[in-house]
Amino acid sequence: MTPPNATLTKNDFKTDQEVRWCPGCGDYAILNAVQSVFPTLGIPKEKFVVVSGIGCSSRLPYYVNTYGFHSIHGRAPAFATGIKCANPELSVWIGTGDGDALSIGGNHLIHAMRRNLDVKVLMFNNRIYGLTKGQFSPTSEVGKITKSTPFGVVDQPFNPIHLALGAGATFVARSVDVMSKHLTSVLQRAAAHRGFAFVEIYQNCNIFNDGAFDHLVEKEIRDDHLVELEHGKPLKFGKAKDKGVRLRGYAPEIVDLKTTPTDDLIVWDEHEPSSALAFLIASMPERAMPQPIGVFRAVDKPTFDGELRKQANEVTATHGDGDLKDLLYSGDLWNVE
Amino acid sequence: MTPPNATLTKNDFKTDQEVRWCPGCGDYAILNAVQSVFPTLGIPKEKFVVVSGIGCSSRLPYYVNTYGFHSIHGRAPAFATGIKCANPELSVWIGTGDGDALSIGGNHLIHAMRRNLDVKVLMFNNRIYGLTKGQFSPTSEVGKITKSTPFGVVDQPFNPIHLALGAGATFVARSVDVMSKHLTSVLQRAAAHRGFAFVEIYQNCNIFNDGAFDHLVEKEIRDDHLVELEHGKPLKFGKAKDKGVRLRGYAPEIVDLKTTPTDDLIVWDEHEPSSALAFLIASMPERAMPQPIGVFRAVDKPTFDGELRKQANEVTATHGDGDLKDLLYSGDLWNVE
Amino acid sequence: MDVGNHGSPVHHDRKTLDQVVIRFAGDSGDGMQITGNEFTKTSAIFGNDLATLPDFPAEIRAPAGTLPGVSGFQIRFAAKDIHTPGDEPDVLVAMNPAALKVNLPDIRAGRTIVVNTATFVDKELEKALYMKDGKAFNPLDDHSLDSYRVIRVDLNKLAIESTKPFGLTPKESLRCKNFVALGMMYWLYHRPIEHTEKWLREYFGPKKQQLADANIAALRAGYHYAETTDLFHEQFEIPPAPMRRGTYRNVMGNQAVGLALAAAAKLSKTPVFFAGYPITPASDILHQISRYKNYGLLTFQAEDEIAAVCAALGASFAGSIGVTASSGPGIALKTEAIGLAVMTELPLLVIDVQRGGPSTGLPTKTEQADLLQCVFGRNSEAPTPVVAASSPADCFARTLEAVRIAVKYMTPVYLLTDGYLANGSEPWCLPEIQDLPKIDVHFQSNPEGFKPYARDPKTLARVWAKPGTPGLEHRIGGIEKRDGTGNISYDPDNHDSMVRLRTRKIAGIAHDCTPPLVDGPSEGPLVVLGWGSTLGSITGAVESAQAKGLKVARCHLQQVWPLPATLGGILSKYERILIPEMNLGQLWRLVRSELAVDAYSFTKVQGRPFTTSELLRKIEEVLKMPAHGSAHPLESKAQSGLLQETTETVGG
Amino acid sequence: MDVGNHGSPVHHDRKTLDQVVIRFAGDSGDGMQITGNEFTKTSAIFGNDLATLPDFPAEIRAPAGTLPGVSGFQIRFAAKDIHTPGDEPDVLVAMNPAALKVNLPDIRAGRTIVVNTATFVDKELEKALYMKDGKAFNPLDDHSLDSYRVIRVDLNKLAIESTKPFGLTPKESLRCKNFVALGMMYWLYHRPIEHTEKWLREYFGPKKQQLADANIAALRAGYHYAETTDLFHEQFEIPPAPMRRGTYRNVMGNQAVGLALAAAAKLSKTPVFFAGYPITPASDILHQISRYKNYGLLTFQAEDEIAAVCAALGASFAGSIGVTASSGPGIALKTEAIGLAVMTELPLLVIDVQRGGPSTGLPTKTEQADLLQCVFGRNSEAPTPVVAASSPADCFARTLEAVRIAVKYMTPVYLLTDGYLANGSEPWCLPEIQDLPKIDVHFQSNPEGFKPYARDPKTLARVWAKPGTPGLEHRIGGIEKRDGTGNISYDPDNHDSMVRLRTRKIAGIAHDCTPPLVDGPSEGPLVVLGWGSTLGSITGAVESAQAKGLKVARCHLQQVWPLPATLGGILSKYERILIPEMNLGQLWRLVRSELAVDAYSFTKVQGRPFTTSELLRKIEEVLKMPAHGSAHPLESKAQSGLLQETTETVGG
Ligand SMILES: Cc1ncc(C[n+]2csc(CCOP(=O)(O)OP(=O)(O)O)c2C)c(N)n1
Ligand SMILES: Cc1ncc(C[n+]2csc(CCOP(=O)(O)OP(=O)(O)O)c2C)c(N)n1
Ligand code: SF4
Ligand code: SF4
Ligand SMILES: [Mg+2]
Ligand SMILES: [Mg+2]
Repeated sequence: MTPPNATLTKNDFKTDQEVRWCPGCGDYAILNAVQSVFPTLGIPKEKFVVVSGIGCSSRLPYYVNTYGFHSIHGRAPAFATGIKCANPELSVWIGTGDGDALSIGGNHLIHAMRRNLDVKVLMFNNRIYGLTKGQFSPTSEVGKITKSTPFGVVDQPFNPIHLALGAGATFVARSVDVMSKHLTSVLQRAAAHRGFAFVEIYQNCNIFNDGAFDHLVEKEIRDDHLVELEHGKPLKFGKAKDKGVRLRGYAPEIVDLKTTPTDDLIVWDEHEPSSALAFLIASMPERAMPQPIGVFRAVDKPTFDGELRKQANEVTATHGDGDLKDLLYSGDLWNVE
Repeated sequence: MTPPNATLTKNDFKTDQEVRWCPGCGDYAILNAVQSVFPTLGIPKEKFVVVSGIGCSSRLPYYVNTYGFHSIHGRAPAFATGIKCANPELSVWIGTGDGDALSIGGNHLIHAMRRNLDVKVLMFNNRIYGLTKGQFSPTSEVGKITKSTPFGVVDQPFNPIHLALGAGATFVARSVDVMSKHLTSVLQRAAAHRGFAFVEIYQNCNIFNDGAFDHLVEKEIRDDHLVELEHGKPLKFGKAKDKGVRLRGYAPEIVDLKTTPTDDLIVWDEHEPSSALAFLIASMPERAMPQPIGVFRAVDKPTFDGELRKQANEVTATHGDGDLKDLLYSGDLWNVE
Repeated sequence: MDVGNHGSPVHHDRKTLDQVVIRFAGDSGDGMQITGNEFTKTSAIFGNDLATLPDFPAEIRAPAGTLPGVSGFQIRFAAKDIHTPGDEPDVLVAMNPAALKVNLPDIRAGRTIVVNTATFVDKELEKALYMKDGKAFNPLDDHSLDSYRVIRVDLNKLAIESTKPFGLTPKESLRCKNFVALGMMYWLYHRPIEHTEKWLREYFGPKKQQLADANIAALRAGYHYAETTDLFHEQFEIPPAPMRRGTYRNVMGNQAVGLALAAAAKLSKTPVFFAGYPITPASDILHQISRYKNYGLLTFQAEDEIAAVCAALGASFAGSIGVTASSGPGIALKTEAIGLAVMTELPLLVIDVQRGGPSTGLPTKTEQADLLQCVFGRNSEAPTPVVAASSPADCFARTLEAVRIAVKYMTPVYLLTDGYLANGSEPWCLPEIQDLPKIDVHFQSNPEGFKPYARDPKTLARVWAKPGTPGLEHRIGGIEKRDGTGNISYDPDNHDSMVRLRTRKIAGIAHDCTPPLVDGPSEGPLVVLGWGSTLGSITGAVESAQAKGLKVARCHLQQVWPLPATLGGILSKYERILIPEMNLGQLWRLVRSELAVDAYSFTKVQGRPFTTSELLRKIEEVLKMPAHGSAHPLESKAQSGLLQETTETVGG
Repeated sequence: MDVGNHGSPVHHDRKTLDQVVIRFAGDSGDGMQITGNEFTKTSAIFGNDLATLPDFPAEIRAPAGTLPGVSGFQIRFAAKDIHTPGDEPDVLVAMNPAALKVNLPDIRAGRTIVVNTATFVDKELEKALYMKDGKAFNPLDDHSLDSYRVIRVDLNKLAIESTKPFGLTPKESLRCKNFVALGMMYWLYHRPIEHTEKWLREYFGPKKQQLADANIAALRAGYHYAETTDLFHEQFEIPPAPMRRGTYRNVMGNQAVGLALAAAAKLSKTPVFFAGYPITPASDILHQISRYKNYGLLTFQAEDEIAAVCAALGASFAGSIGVTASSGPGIALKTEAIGLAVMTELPLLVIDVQRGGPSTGLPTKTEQADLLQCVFGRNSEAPTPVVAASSPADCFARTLEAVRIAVKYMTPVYLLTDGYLANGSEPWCLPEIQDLPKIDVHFQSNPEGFKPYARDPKTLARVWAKPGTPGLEHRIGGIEKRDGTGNISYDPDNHDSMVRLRTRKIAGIAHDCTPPLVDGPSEGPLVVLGWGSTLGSITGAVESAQAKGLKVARCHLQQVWPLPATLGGILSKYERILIPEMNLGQLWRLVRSELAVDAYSFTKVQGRPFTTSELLRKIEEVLKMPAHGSAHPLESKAQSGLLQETTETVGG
């Protein structure tokens, strides 16, 4: 790799293209976080590639001044696979939406996860199809009235964290568009992970699903409705960190630390090899229990692109750099004079 | 529904088509189980539909004498969605393989799971592409030498149970081709479940991946390498049921009941709302720990097809059976005399 | 229909015109589509013939005030039969500088431009790139518009003042400015305003009555302002058009498709199962029919286009009429499954609302470039009929016809519409329910001698036997089948004969389809052959040519593939054939290969329809060309502002 | 090359022949492909010209002994230049009753049939449906084969006895019976056996030496049995063919493609990234090249065809040569992404190994019915060149040519082969490495004035700038772009001009591609125009016709789309054009629409190649037809055993 370019700033990652999201859209904050994080990673500007599918969220590449590929709907992980395998030196980022990633693109996503392809996925989850003007997505709630469900959604939604854990993703995290410090730090963590990093970002679509996360992320109530996962720390939440989460049997329960001081709160271990506990706390129902944000899981595994290269290098080391003549002139040969 | 036809027998479900699997293939046993279970379900023969994609396993419909649709590769769950929604009275079964279901068909599968479509999926997992003559599949182990991986597979495989749980499947089970009693009972359980039922079946492909499961299912060692999940019972295994599985912290561990009698073995509860424990025991590593078979999960949730119909019925009840003239002659009308 | 209740202090002449074209243009947030729609409905009810052309910005929401954010709506209304939304607006309403800049090239000298002066301020001018030497300039001040009649109105002020009584926020007040503009246009063309008033009341409902009242006040303010000030000097009247007796409504193409799907369920007494995945410009079909749950019509928003077509085909297998809809990129994804529909010989309707391509292309623009994808875009020999709609209202009849073919011939059928038809609208003389076509569906029920691939000797269609029927249990799939039994067959001769049989079955539809619309002299020097949404432009141009005394006929396909059996005979009567298409000559290719006739191709791929005048010019030009001549699509294109194809070359 | 070391107790005449066709047929488990391959290699090394045609059962493994389980391998070897595997076998080796039944219709009276008598027992006869009145009968006993020379051998017994010394299980012993048969054929046609002996030793390796020894013993047993018993009465010799000087190997089409991909990486000094998803008959390309990891070639088995093409295109963006391969149904899934490749103007090679369709169709059979899918099967105007291989060895050159076009024109390119080419083989005169074509790849590196859509003025190709290069950061995607900058553009005129520019770029390849192979008189009454794998049959038929004194020429396309610029001129010199295709007239359609010429279509869709004789008959027939005449594909088909197209009708 080229040596880190110490002089990069946020401005270096801005393009001359006008940003075309609706005023007030959560996407701006995410773009801002990306542009803040990229210059801090010690990676030269030209070694980034931002890949996307189609959707409002998938416009991301146009606004980040590096290499970008705005591909077709749902296929960003497949393009990223080709890009990363062809040139493992690149730092490959995917910008995608809940529709792009989980609806049409679900298969590529889970396969990239299981393979542990070394790419970072930022999934802008606004629980709606923004670009096509307001149909429900695979993360929309049952009963929701949308353009395509005048009488309410009947599909059960995905839990994206569950899906990622079920597919074997090695890094799984969640953050929120409006919590820029948290978001920035999660993106930094994702960048540092060697392997597939999946970051679900709660994102407000103020046009077609305004306030979808207000019940969780509004400034005043946030502390009571989100619980931050911090490695090695007990799960505490509330403004005064006076509530905690522990296990009762196999089920998580909330303890009021003021009335019931306890030392058996779940202590977060993002390196736990099994994803079961992460799975469990990701099932805590919205509104009834706090929603975890932060890093659910960060474990080390060989990466797909790494292993692919390694194998090729090993074969080359064993058999030598292939000679074309040897290859063509192999098998049973005969001469005609 | 037509009243159950008491006189149906296994023979009624045999077709006149010659069964074209390799001699010794595990598929025969699965077919046999299907033909044994169908007549016992109290469903008239003509109300079954067997749907499949492409693969050796996907030949299933041709051999079951009822309605059958051998569709295209990976899409069986999508076809089944149309069939079941169009006629909810049908009992819809999918025969599929690890390639058909998890590779090209992964997305349709996980979406049918999250929606809780009321169909039964039998996934013949032989950890190989049989029909196309021996390439690795998404369940093949790392390092495996196959037609397309002369130097060994570098992809991490899926854990199909994890994937199903992550996608929210309401019924998740596993059985083995050669354990016909177990297989039959699991199929019966799947049939009884209202909603999506996913059954992974370990299946031997004696041509391209012979003995893939021998280390688990060979008669002599089976008791030590498989642990049967039975609702309400503790997790015990071994010929003499003298070994058990309990939790140590968040990790499962094996106890030798002869030396360490204990009453804290995991007692299986397939109705547990969270899938976390099921997820945990499905992570027990092969060879090191026993592999669970039986029903991992069976919980009640509204079905997709049911809710779709219900909504249509409610709309009809509220607005009355639509009148075509009213519909066409709506909006701003004017007359030209 | 009189607006006399609003008083008339200044006297104006009221001239009678036989047609007018207005274009409303503004920022996406300015409500231009609503404004246009209201004008349309009012004019329709007033009795004019009309045609509309909405023009959205691309899918992405561009920043307010910028050029890509401009949204437009053009309406042509007339006292006579018309076919297109018109080539050039008589009036442009420009809500902001960007709207002026984008639309000015289409406005001829002498025409009227209404501008909202409140928006011609530096900030907005900059966004519209009215910049010189790094500074904003105002086109209203530099005489550049001197050749137009520019009407300057401060719409913002009128909106704010007129809505004062209703306690709106300033932002809410400003949002009413489009109704001020609409009111002015109502006065100018002497239209009643009460339809829009009624609609506003319904739209906002009792809960938001003050918003309705405010908008109504704005509308009236515009009307009165035009009337009391001497803004326009004159007023116009466009009398009702002589139209066929009947009950009318205004209809957009997507809407007509949706209505037809409900009708298909009723007429065939067979449930319709619609499975789709949202995509511009097809999504509205899903939106609309998802309300029709009490019409025997179920909708399923699938996880992707492949799942959608497969679910639809699964539903057809189960005895419903499976329908799916998408646009080009989504149709591309469906082709493998459509091949299975060909092999399993099940009915399936595939609606392709074409848009600009290739790839994501120009998603909100129109094009007719998916024809060859529909005819040939499947692996191997997988013949499939293609029906194409030619006007928004025609989408209704074509959809029913496509369903009829699908169930009669047990085959997938493509219905081609496009972005222009989908969102464009026209008055639709509503059919009597009893006059609607029959759609006969027959399900096999007798198990005796049942064979799943037994055929009707005339249509060659196989039987339809639905799961649940005792005694008809059978298995189908994508492997080649023995005719009759439907069993798998690898027999070479059987394969050859089945490939031909499927092809002959579809070829037979050439004798059982909607004949081409033929019009004008039945022989002569020139026929203009078209298909799809070019009907309006072609008709307009041909009529103009005829009015000039030119002997020109028009032949328009409603069934595009197979080509109607009569087409060869029709075309052979003319010395020249001109085929205008919004693609690079796709019908031209089919006609050449099937009928071995020469033809002049004329192509335009600009994401917008032909203008009548460019077609007329071409007609005159071709009349001077050799008889039985031919022009390749690449050689002959519609002229545009940009005459040269520019190519940026490397280096230099 | 002498086999004299095996002694020769009975004296036989040794007749010299100039060609022989043998077909080995047996159950899928009988090793017919190996047997055929060994005979092929030996004959190749011996110096004959040859052509082979394997015939697998469909993908599913049919039960042993049944008709669908029959596997065949036909080889034609000759002392002269030949082009096809032959119409009718001179010798049929039938390992079981099913093999006899399936293949008998292809054997002419008087020819030789070798049967393994051990398998003509009731159980096997039943499985082969040799049944009368519910009982098995033996065709060897009922004089039904009297018109053939039937050689009865108990191959089982010979196998068991000859392999006794090696301690095999009875099952293992029996598995050697194909080598007994092979030995007999080696004797009959006077071939050396040592190549096969050597191969067996290598194949089984030192660990399984006793299996090698046993098979060698069986091979020798067959040889000696034929020699010592008076089984065949005579022996034949087929002298080496006069062939071009050089080093030869035998090559199958898929193999040649794989070798060419390694060569492409070397010749272009650019890594090749191959992404595929298994599908018959394309999978072997993936299998083979996954061994070439030390040739700058990476392989990725994707989760499906869409992922495969997208990964390949992603790799092209990143500076590799992206390649994907599939067959019809898989290609159908890739079309949306190929449209993106057109829009982003990146190189991409898409290999379509065609098979019988539509849908799953006849997966192991050959067909050339994806041509129009490749030319037109994408949404909107998405022009893409199509290169087609005409013989197994030609797959090498065509693959390199397709890569050359892809990188030179920055475009996706289709390479069409088919099941017949993929698995068929022929001797390949190996090229000198230095004679291989250059593949120039140029990556942009200078940031000065860099524009991602700047073009080469001649080819119109845009520049290729790969991620990682400082200063060339840029963004591409599927939305219409402004030429030069590559920025998103919704401008109507830009769109029109870009659609035409992309089309002109591809049209330009007509002047820079492999010209058609033209052969025979350069003008006259008839030219036979073909493309793809029909080359062998057409050449054979045309040569036969010429030998009969008929004035017939042959013109074969290697570049199919755009049609080579010279084609129109070539065809204009002939009074009649005959286009034989293994589809329903797809090239016929292209030629008619592009060149406006009339042509006689001749079609066969039986999953197998044309025979020389049926083509010859057609040539004679067309020579009697009107000059400049035309026959529609549905009107003219190859005859087959089944003359009537049967249609099962409902009821009755
Ligand atoms: C093949 C294809 N199908 C459908 C579409 C239409 N489409 C574009 S984006 C989108 C959904 C976007 O939703 P999401 O990914 O959640 O992004 P958001 O706009 O909400 O950020 C759809 C359906 C398309 N462009 N291509
Ligand atoms: C679109 C498409 N792609 C690829 C194939 C080829 N194909 C058929 S079955 C199969 C994989 C089968 O594997 P699996 O589902 O595990 O079934 P098995 O044969 O092992 O039972 C593949 C790749 C196809 N028929 N269609
Ligand atoms: S539609 Fe929603 S997600 Fe898209 S840009 Fe607007 S606010 Fe953002
Ligand atoms: S290939 Fe394997 S899975 Fe397929 S039929 Fe044979 S043994 Fe069974
Ligand atoms: Mg979204
Ligand atoms: Mg498998």
